[in-house]
Parts: sequence; C-alpha cells; structure tokens
Amino acid sequence: MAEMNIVKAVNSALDNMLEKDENVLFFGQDAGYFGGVFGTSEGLQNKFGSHRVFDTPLSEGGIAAIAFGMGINGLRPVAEIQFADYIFPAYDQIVNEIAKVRHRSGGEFWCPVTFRTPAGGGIRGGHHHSQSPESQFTHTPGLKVVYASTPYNAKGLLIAAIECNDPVIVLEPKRCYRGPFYGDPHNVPTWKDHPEAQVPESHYTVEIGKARLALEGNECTVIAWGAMVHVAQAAIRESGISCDLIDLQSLVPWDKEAIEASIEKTGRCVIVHEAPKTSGFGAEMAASIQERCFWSLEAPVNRVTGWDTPFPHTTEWDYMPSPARIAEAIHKTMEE
Amino acid sequence: MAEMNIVKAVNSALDNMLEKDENVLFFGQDAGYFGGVFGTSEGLQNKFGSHRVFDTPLSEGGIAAIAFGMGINGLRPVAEIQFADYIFPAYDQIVNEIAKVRHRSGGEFWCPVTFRTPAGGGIRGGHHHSQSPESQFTHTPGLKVVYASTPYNAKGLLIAAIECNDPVIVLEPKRCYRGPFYGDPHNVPTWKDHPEAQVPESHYTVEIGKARLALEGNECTVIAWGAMVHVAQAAIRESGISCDLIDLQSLVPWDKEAIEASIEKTGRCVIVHEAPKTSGFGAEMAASIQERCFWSLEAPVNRVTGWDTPFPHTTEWDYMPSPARIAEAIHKTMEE
Amino acid sequence: MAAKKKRVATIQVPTAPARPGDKPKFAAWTHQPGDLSRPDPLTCTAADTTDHAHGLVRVLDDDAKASGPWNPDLSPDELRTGLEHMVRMRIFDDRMMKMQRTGKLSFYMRSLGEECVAVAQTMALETQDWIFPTYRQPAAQFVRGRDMVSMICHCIGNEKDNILGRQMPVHYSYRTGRYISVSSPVATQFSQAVGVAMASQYKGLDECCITWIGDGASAEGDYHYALNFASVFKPPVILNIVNNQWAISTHANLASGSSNFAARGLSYDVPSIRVDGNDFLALYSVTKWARERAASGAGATHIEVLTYRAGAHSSSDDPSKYRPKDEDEVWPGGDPIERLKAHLISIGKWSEEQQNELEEGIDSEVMAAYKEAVKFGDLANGPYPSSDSIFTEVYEDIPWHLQEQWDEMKRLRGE
Amino acid sequence: MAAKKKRVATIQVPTAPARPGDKPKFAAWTHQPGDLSRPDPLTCTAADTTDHAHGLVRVLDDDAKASGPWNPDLSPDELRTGLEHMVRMRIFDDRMMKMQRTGKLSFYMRSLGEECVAVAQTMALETQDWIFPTYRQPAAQFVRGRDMVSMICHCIGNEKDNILGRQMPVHYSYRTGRYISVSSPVATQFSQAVGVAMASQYKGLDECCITWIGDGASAEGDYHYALNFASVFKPPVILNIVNNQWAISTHANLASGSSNFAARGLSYDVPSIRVDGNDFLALYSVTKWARERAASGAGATHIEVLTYRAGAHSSSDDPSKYRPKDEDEVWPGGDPIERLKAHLISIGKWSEEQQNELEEGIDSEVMAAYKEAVKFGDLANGPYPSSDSIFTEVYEDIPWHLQEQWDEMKRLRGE
Ligand SMILES: Cc1ncc(C[n+]2csc(CCOP(=O)(O)OP(=O)(O)O)c2C)c(N)n1
Ligand SMILES: Cc1ncc(C[n+]2csc(CCOP(=O)(O)OP(=O)(O)O)c2C)c(N)n1
Ligand SMILES: [Mg+2]
Ligand SMILES: [Mg+2]
Repeated sequence: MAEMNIVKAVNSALDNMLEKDENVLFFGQDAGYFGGVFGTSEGLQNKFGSHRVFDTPLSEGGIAAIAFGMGINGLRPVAEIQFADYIFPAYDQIVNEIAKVRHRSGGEFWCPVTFRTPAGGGIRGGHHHSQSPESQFTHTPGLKVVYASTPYNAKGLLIAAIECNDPVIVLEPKRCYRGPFYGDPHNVPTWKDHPEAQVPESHYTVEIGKARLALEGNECTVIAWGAMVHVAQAAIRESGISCDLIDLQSLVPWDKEAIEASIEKTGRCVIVHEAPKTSGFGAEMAASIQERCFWSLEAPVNRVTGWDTPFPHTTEWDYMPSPARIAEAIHKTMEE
Repeated sequence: MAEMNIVKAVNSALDNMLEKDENVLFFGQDAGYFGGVFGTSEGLQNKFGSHRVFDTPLSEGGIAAIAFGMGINGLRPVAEIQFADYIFPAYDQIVNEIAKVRHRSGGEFWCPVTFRTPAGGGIRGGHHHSQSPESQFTHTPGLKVVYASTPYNAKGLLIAAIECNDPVIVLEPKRCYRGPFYGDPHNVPTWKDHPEAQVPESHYTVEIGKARLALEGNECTVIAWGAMVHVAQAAIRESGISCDLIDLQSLVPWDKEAIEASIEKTGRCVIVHEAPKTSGFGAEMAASIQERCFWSLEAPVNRVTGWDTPFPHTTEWDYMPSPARIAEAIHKTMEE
Repeated sequence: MAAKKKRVATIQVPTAPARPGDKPKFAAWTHQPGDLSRPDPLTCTAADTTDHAHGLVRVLDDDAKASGPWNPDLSPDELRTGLEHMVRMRIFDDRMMKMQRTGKLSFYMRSLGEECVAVAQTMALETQDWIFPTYRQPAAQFVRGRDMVSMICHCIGNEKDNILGRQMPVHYSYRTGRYISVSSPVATQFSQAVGVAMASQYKGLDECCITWIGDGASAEGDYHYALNFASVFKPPVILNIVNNQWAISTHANLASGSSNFAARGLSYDVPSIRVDGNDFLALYSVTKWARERAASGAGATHIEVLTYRAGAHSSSDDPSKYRPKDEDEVWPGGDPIERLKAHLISIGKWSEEQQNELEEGIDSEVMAAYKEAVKFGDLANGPYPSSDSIFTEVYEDIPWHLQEQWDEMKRLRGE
Repeated sequence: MAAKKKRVATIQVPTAPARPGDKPKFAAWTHQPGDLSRPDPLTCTAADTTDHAHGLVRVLDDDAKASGPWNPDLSPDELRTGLEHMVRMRIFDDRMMKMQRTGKLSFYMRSLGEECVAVAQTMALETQDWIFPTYRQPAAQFVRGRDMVSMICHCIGNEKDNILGRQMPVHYSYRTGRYISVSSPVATQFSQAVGVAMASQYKGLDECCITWIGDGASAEGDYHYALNFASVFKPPVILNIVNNQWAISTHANLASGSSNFAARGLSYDVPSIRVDGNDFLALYSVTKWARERAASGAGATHIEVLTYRAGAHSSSDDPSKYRPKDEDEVWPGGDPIERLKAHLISIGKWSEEQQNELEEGIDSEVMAAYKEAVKFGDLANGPYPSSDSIFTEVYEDIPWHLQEQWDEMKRLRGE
C-alpha cells in the first residue's frame, strides 16, 4: 500500500501489467522516452525497453489501427491517446473495426486493446483539451467504457481493462491527476491523506461493471463519474441532503444492481456529468432509471451537465457543473 | 406537384438548390458522373457541369475537410457520404472542426455545409451498410441533425439544411428510397399513391426543429424517425390503440412543443429507433420527456430499438424493431 | 478585396479517359521482361527501387514467354496449381453470381480479371503468414485449402455460415488459414496489417502479413498510416495497392493526381515495385522477394499490382453505365488465366484438352459444393443462423443488458 | 504453426539522434545558394522539381551573402520590414512567456527560431490570399497589420478577446487579415485549406490559400487528404510542412521513416521544394514562386520548410528532459533573425545600432500594447468575457434548448 496520485496509480498499473504479461505493450505520442505529457508512463521505457514502451507517430488513426492488428495477433496493446479530444481521428477504427471484429468474424478474431486517455475539463484546455467523449463510445456495441475518478479505481480499472478480452476505453479525469477536485479552482488539494489514494503497489482489479458507493445516504441518489464525483461530493455536503453518491466507474456495462437498489431506496435521482447534456451518458442513465424504477420515482431524474456548447477556455468554471448548481438540483429534486 | 420517391425527391432538392444558388456545390464518391450509387444525383452533373457536381477521391475525411474549407470561404457545399456507416473517417473533421468553427472563431468563420447520407437497415447491408449513427452526432453542439422519412420531408429538410447557415447532417432512410417500409420484408410497396409522395417540383422547405404529426390519437404517443415512422404506423394499426405518431424529423433541435403537447395529452410514450438502445437518441428523448413531463406520465417511457449489438446481415428482421415488437410495447405502456 | 480574374477553368475535375460511347484509351506498354534488375532483397534500399516503382516488372512477355531476372523458375506443377486456383476462382464466381441473380445470395463481388492477385501472392508466402484481404482476394482461401462448401455457406448466409450471417457475402473469415476477417469499410485492413506484422515481429516469429488496398481506397487515411508506421517500425508486412483502375464508377485518375501508385512508397523510404498483376510469374516473384525482405527483418515492401477490374464492381452496379463496354478487351494486360495457360502450353506442360478437363472438373466441384451447401439453407429460403447469433460474441461474455435484450427476443419468439 | 526465429530486434523503434547527455548530431549542410535552378513556375511539373525536393533551396550562404537564381532581389526596405516583423514576434513571445509564468495567460507557444516562416511567407503573398495557420505562424498577423493589443487581449483571455475566451491562447482568429481561426487538433487545417482554395478557384478569384503543418502532424490522415485532393483538383494552395525536427518530445525520425518530407509531394504529382526555413530570402522566393503557380491555375505547391524549434514545445514542457540543451546552437541552420540582420549589415543597409534601436522600439511597443491590453483584464484577475459568450455563436441563432440552458445559467448567476 502506498499513497499515490492518479498519475502514479496509472503508472503503477502499467508497470504491474508490463511485468506480469509479456504480451502487454504500451505506446502513444510522447508516451515512450518522455513518459507522456502528463508523466503517466515515466520510467517505463527505461525499465521495459523501447520494444515494449514506445513513442508513435502523431496519428491516432494509425495508433488504433496497429492496436487492432496487434490485438488480433495475440498481444494486449495499451494505447495512450494524448487527450480524449484527439481520439476522433481514430473513431472509425474504434467503432467500426475494433468494436465489431469479434462479432463479425464469428469469434475467430478478437481484439483485447485498451485505450487510455486523459479526459475532462478544469485545466483551462478550451475546446480541444477538455472534452469528455464517453457517450460517443457508449453507443457502440462491442466496446466497454470506464471512467476513473480516484487513484484506487484508476489503477484497478486500468488493470481490469488490460486483462479484459474485449476492447475497453479508459477515461482518466486529468483534472484529478494530482488531486481531487471539489469544484473550487482556488482551492486545489492534493491526494494526500485521501482514503482512495491508498493504493496497493501490486496487482489488483476494480471489476468492470461495478459502481462504487462513494457516500451513503437515503434521501436522494446522485450518480456521477470522473472528476464530477468529487464535485458532487462537495455539492452533497453543501446541500445538507442525505444522499447516496454513486461513482459509476463503468458506463458500459453499468451497475444495474447498485443503481436500482439506491433509487428504490431514495426515489430521487440527480445525474452529474461534464459532457454536454444532449445525448450525454446521463440521458441513458435517466432513460433507463425511469424505465426500470418508474414506480419508485418520486420526482423526475434530473441532469446536471456541461451546457450544450463547445467547452470554453476562460469561462470553464461557468461551464462545468459546480457544487452550487448540483446542490440546487438536489434541492429541486427533493422538492418535487 | 409530382409523385416522387425519396431518390427523386432528393434529386429534386439538389436540382432546385443548384439552380437557385450558384454557391451550392454537390460532391461525393460516385456522386458526379454516375449520379450516386442510389441514383440520387442522376443527371445533375450533365445539367450543372462537373465544376458544380463532381466525384471525389474515396476519402470521407478529405470530403469533410474540403467542405469545411469551401464553407468558410463562402460556398454552400453539399457532400454525400455514400453510406452513413462510412461517415466515421470524417468524424473528427465534423465534430471537432465543422461543428465548432463558428464558436471558436468568435463568429468570424462559419461553415454552412450539409452532409447527406443514406442510413439505416433493411437492405441486407450487414454491419457496415445499415447503421443509423444519428446519436453519434446529436451530442455535438454546433451541429443540427435531421432524419427524413418520406419524399416530402426528404426534399424539404434537405433544402432547409442547404439553406441553413449551420452545418446539418441529413440522414435518409435508404430502406425507404423506393417505397415506405411497414416492417414486412415480403410486402414491399412503392411510394405510389402515398400522400407524402406528393412533392412540389419547386423549392420549399420543411423547417428544421419541427416534428410532423403522422397519426393523431389520444391514448399513447409514439415517437419515431426515419424508416421506423412507417413501421410504427403499422404497429399502431396492429395495436388497436389510438396513438399520436410523431415523426420527429429533426433531432437537434427537436420539437419541444409537439412532444410536450402530445405527452400531456396521452400521458404515455413509446420511442422507436433502429440504432442500438444504449445512448441512442431515444435515451435523450426519454430522459427529456420524464424531466419535462414527469407529472403527466402515467407509465414509463418505453424504448423499442435495435439491440445493443452490431447490425446483422441475414437476421436483420430480428434486429430491427418490428410492428409486433412495437405493438407489444404500446400495449405494455398502456397497461402500466 | 479580391479582384475577379479570368480563369480557364473553375474547379478542375479530371474526367475518366473514356466513358460509354468513347473509344477505350490505354497507353501501350513499353515495359518488357528483363527491363528491370532484381535487387538483393536484404540490402535493397527504397532508392534502389526507383526504376522498379516507375517501371513495370514483367516475366511473361506478350507471347507468354518467360524471361528476365524476375523469372521465379517455378515447376510446371506449381504453375498448374496456380492456374487451377485461378480457374477455380473464376468458375466459383460465375456460379455465385448466377445464384445472386436468383436471390440465394443478397450480394456478390467477383475477382474477374484479377484472380492472379490472391493466387500468385498467397502461393509465394509461407503457410504461417497472415493474409489480410479485401473483398477481392477470396482466392487466397483456395490456396490455403479452405473447404469450398464452407465458403458457399458463408455467401448464402445459411445455418453453417461460420460468421453466422453477420456480414454480407464475400466477407469471409478463415482463421485456420490465417485469412483475417474481411470488413466492409475500405482501407482499414491496410493499416491494421502493420499492427499484425508488428506483433509477429515482437514475438520473434518467422511470419509476415500481406495486405491489399484498392486504387480508390488508397485515398483514405489508413493508406498513409500504413506506409508511415511501416516505414518507422519496419515490420514484416507486404503492402499491395491493387490498381485495377476503377473504384466503382470512378477512374483511378480521381484516386490520385499521379498515375503511378507504386512510387508513393519511395517517399516513405519503403522499397516499392510496380508489377504486371496479370502475370502470374512476375507477381509471384515480386511477392517472394518481399517475403524475403520481411523474413530477414528488412521491413516492409510496397507493391503496386497493375490489373484491370474486368467485371462490375459488385452485383449492384452495371459498368456499361460508366465505362466503355469493350474496355477490358482492349486493356493491354490481358487475362491472367489466358496468359498463364498460354505459357504452360508454350513450354509443353499443358494443353487445351487439359484445360477443358480442368474447367469441367472444377465446374463439377463447384456444383457439388454448391449442392452440399444449400442443404444447410440459403438466403432465399433459410434456414439461417438462429437469431440468437445476434447476441453472442459481441463481447467475450454476455453483459446483463445484452442478456436482458436476448431474453426479450426469445420471449417475442414465443419461447 | 510459426517457427521461432532468431531476430536481431523485435519491434524496431527509431531513437532520436541525440538525447540529454548526448552530443547533438546534425549532418553538415552541403547545399549552397546557386545549387538549384528556378524552374518556370507556370510550366513546371512535379518531376522538374525532383532535385529541389531532395536538395535545399538557399539564397543566403553561411556568410549571409545572397546569390543564386532564387534570390528575390528584395529592396532594403522590404528586408528591413521582414527583419522588423521577426524581431517583433520574438519580443512579443518573450513578453507573453513571462506573463504566462505569472499566471496572466494559461498557456503559451512561441515561434522561437522559426519566426521567418510566417513572416517571409506571408510577405510573399497578396493581401487577398488566405492564411490557414497552425499555432506557430502568429507572426503572419503582424504582416497583415493586426493590432497587437487585440492579439494580447486574445492571449490573456480578457473581455476584449475577439474569440471571447473560447479557445486557449495563440488560437488567434483575424478575419480582416484573412487569417483563419487556429484550432488545436493538429493537421486538420492542412486539408481544409484545399477546400478554401477550391472555393477561390470556383469563384474565379485571384486568391490562393497558404497553410502549414508540422513534421509530427504530417502523420495524420489530413496530410494525405490535402496532398491527394490538391493533386486531383489542382486548386491554388500552398502546402507547407514545417520540419522543425521535433513534435513535443518526439524527433522527426518518428514522424516519418524518411528524413525528407518534401519528396512526398512528388509522389502525388505536386511540384515540391525543400527550402532553408531560416533563410528569409529563400523562403520568400520559394513562396512567391508557389504563388505564381497558384495565380496561373497551375495548382498546388508542396514545400518543406526546414527549420529548428529552438524553444520548448509550449509553456508546458521542458525540452532539456528530452534533447541536448545545446542542440539549437549546433544546428547548422542558425537563427533567422541573425542571418537576415547579418545580410542587411553586409550590404550596408543596417547596423548594430539600428538593430538595438529597433529592438528597443519594439520592446516599448510590446510593453505599451501589453499595458493597454491588461486594462481590459487578464486571466489571473479578470474581467473575462461574460459567461454569456458560452451560448452565443454555437449556432447562427439560439435554439430553444440553448436558450433554456442560458436562462438557467443566468438564474444561477442571480439574474
Ligand atoms: C470507408 C468506405 N467508404 C466507402 C465505401 C463504399 N465502397 C465500397 S467499395 C468502393 C470502391 C473501392 O474501390 P477500390 O478501392 O479501387 O477497390 P476495388 O473495388 O476496385 O477492388 C466504395 C466506394 C466503403 N466500403 N468504405
Ligand atoms: C490530433 C491531435 N493529436 C495530438 C495533439 C497534441 N499535440 C499538440 S502539438 C503536438 C506536436 C506537434 O508537432 P509538430 O506537428 O511537429 O508541430 P510543432 O509543434 O513542431 O510546430 C501534439 C502531439 C493535437 N493537438 N492534435
Ligand atoms: Mg479499384
Ligand atoms: Mg515539429
């Protein structure tokens, strides 16, 4: 057990898996010699050699394509996309090819590739260093999609993804790489002393498909993922309402039991995500919850999300859900 | 007024607009000399010249990129993507570039490009000639998304899209190019004598943002788009329930007034689409409806959709929502 | 701001050399066997192949005589095997095309006029090498010994289709023969093949991966990714552009502003060769050369295979709508089957009678296979793979939401 | 199936020529002014530029003397203007970088060592030509007369930022100067520029579009789309690869297996030239040549601009972590400002005193502009553009769902 931030936890996951399985390779732009622009792979090329941890040309489509080829030929490639916003040149390879190859070939070929990528706002990244594209992958059968929020689940989910025989997209909240983020840009804590920063140095997994109950309560269910888990936590505190806070962790497949149990208990639900509202994954959660738990609901499922606009630079704190906005939504949900 | 199928209606829209506005160009793979693999641009190169209607290299990314450039430099490019499944190599250009350029440049540059593309299943196209990727675009602020279902709205929406100063994705239900499709592959009518096949030969628009009430009823609201409008119509007949059938037509923005009015009237709702369920646009509709009309709802909003799997070839009739499946969902919704 | 200006043309759009009603236009071939040296594959640089990329490697001349340094000196048996597979492909295609017209298949794509590509190139490889085809190299499966019945079962989408009716016909997958699942989006396999080869390289195995892309599809980004990644990482991959001069209705002059596809490889520092794709011997030999490079660790080879799509693009189009009807007869590259047959006859190892016998034999073989296959159903009449196949192999295991949907489907089926 | 095999290496990954602790390695330049002819731009084919693509066009020799057929014979005034803009860019960058360190900007990217690129190339164009830059050509705005205050207002994201704080610093948009909005995804502008040029061509206007891409970014599909569409449609576009040898921490030998980027254009049949990017005269001249081609309807030109990224990639990285500290001093291309200054002095049209005066003048100009700009706010202290700017210009008009969200935001703001 050691105290780690998310950068270190990701590094540790990669380290464990490169050690454990010689079929694991890790590559991406600036991910080899330099150790990644966020330092997540620092030291790994030195330790494992440049045939296992290496830089690639600046081409996300090419990265995904070689990952496909390696995957169907017996390796477990782990590819870094430098920013989640830059995954789109690889979109065709991911949604039309990697996601479908097992099915299309009658199970003759499959592709256990992991894409890990820093996502989300909060670092003044503007339009193209801030997006949370999770829902653009959740609509694609054949893919699994997870979104980490803490050092503990960042490591455990990444290892689970690498060991999974299906392709997995792992989103990491870059805003939280070095500390949880409670929605106040002027108060920037580190992961020091945070319970979820206690991370085993050796191999473990966080099961794909399982949510984490971050707070327990009984009046309202708040569902969040990524950096928004921490913001929602601050909001719940601010609201004074007793809430279950569900850190979804895994979007496809999502944790039906955890969600249903909580909604049946509270009858109320607020969903929080950074991505734009329309067709965000909150839409799927809200649609599913009202489908499955209609008779338990005492108020509409409320969504607190990024606005339906591009992600701004200077005004990003007005764009992302803030504790105040979330708290207000919790109150509104309680009042209906 | 003439009787047209959708192929002819699309052709007529392009013809009108090429005639009306010399800034309109039309291009795509096999779209020039050959008139498109579905014949939608037949005769137009001859009529307007190869500098206005032309073939392109086989590169969707390149097509979108030149459309961007032409759009910001004063033209109104209309680009055909041969099948909607092949729009993904252009995804980055569309979602990161075309959608955001007006906003990112403070309004200095904008891109009035229209993409039109045949979408949906029912022609034995298997994985990659059958997809309905609408929800992969509805999450992107800056884009408008419409989905035609009849000759009348295919032409009217396409003209509205071309005249719109925002980028618009126009999906055309290829299954219905030559006739409406009521869910029975053995009974394949043409558009002959269908009221929506009466199409003006001259210019008109169907407003983006407005739905069409295809059937009027009072017990349940059925919302569908594309080919599913006709399948839902068959299902409603089969169900014996009195339903509003709303042909959504425009997904972003969608017609709030029409939806709310109908739900407030019926209190019950079934949404039908071909695309997979998870994060399909039905999720957004269901989430929004329960948010906005919670107290009017007497039953959960139900979704009848393609399964969460790749689109199959031989068993496609087991994949797409059938009249029976939709009728059953209507009954279930009535019974709750 | 900008002044109006006289311009000759506005947007310049290349026109096809010939359209219906025009006389077909082909530049006569000046290239002859013996024109081009055969460099040492192990030490050869991209620059050493400049002439090969701009010229045309041939072994069979216009009189079907073999000569020159690229002559692979194959045994008559090997040549006959090649001929046999090409004939098999053609007869198979004819049968399938007929069946498509009767609705037994939803769709079909022939290799007509290009049968040599998959046959010669696959024969030049080792059995452990990976084949990453487009829809125009199904003949590789014959070389790898695939049972014809199972191929037909796939095409007619019946119960025994090994891919369970999930993709359209001609989207074969044949793992035993290391023939990787075909997928409809063009070009994607080209860059993926580089990854397949990198994995072989990483594992230190004596394997290479061969792949193909069309002239049209080479305009996709994947072409660039493939060449560039291959150039940087030097994996054992053989990257072929099949320039059959058409992409559906679009002539190759719209695929590239240059009429030469081979030379592109040079600018990536990948040795590149242009080869007569209807010349079995030349194509075999060039591929063998590329395989030697791959095996030695020298890296990728880029090959433009010059041929002609003699048939329609697919069962869905009529080429007389967009090109002269007689183009294939005028095209200087001839027919690969006729050329190899003529060669075998000219060296006294084959005869018209033997050819007739071969064709009749294969005809019966295809008919027998066809009859066997339709026993398990066809697209017009079923039985198809069970609709359960929709839910399996989407993931390794079935997640709960798929299980729920599957259960719902079963319930709707009345189970 | 596949036999194990001895291989020297498994996956071959190129290493950078030199990393921290190594001695910088550069091949000495053998190219001299006068080596390469200046072909007729109007009739020149791609093949005619083979030597130009493999060589290096220079006008200034190592002693800053100008000679050869590419000498554009610019007036001393023009040269001084070029020098002035380069110096302005450098001083501006220095100031912004300092301000970034104090939190007044979130982020910054300098043009250090590459100032010549935007300045010489923009000066070689007509004012109606479109400029489609990356983040390393902001200096084009000086040439086009942009007010420095408005540039700073953008960078510090204040109230007067003309793009309303929507993108990161250095993502300028300057429509009046036909300088098209910069966007972060690399490479996309390269293919888009072809469309811009096609529109000019379609309208029959005497306009071209110039664009740039980095050595690293040339691995994206957009590079291939740009060259290929330009080659097919022959629009008036000037396609520059700025080979500054690094893409963040990755050396250009990972961007391509070939050390020559210019020659790629040849394989698309686009005339291609490699030019000394720190030689103001050469770069001006080559660009002028490309502009003549564009104006005449001859189509695209592909230019490799060879230079060196003398600074960090951005304010976020420390290059001493991935390359030798003294690499920029050893690099044979020198510094573009020093070289033009030396040339001007050598022809008697400039002096150290004038240079000092110039620098001091610009220093004051930048400081004054800076002081003016911060009056409208900066990132550390605001005021920023109103958060209303989030909702405007997403669409031409505000659709209802955005209006609802905007109203909600206003309500949350307490309005
Ligand atoms: C990404 C993508 N875009 C479009 C298509 C539709 N399409 C199928 S084949 C084809 C033409 C391919 O031509 P070419 O690459 O020359 O191969 P050939 O058919 O001649 O073998 C097109 C446009 C596709 N399958 N995939
Ligand atoms: C599509 C995309 N992928 C990754 C990045 C992150 N990124 C920004 S600049 C850069 C390096 C670019 O190098 P190069 O093209 O050589 O340009 P230079 O910075 O040297 O001018 C990278 C990887 C990006 N902006 N866009
Ligand atoms: Mg072709
Ligand atoms: Mg660079």
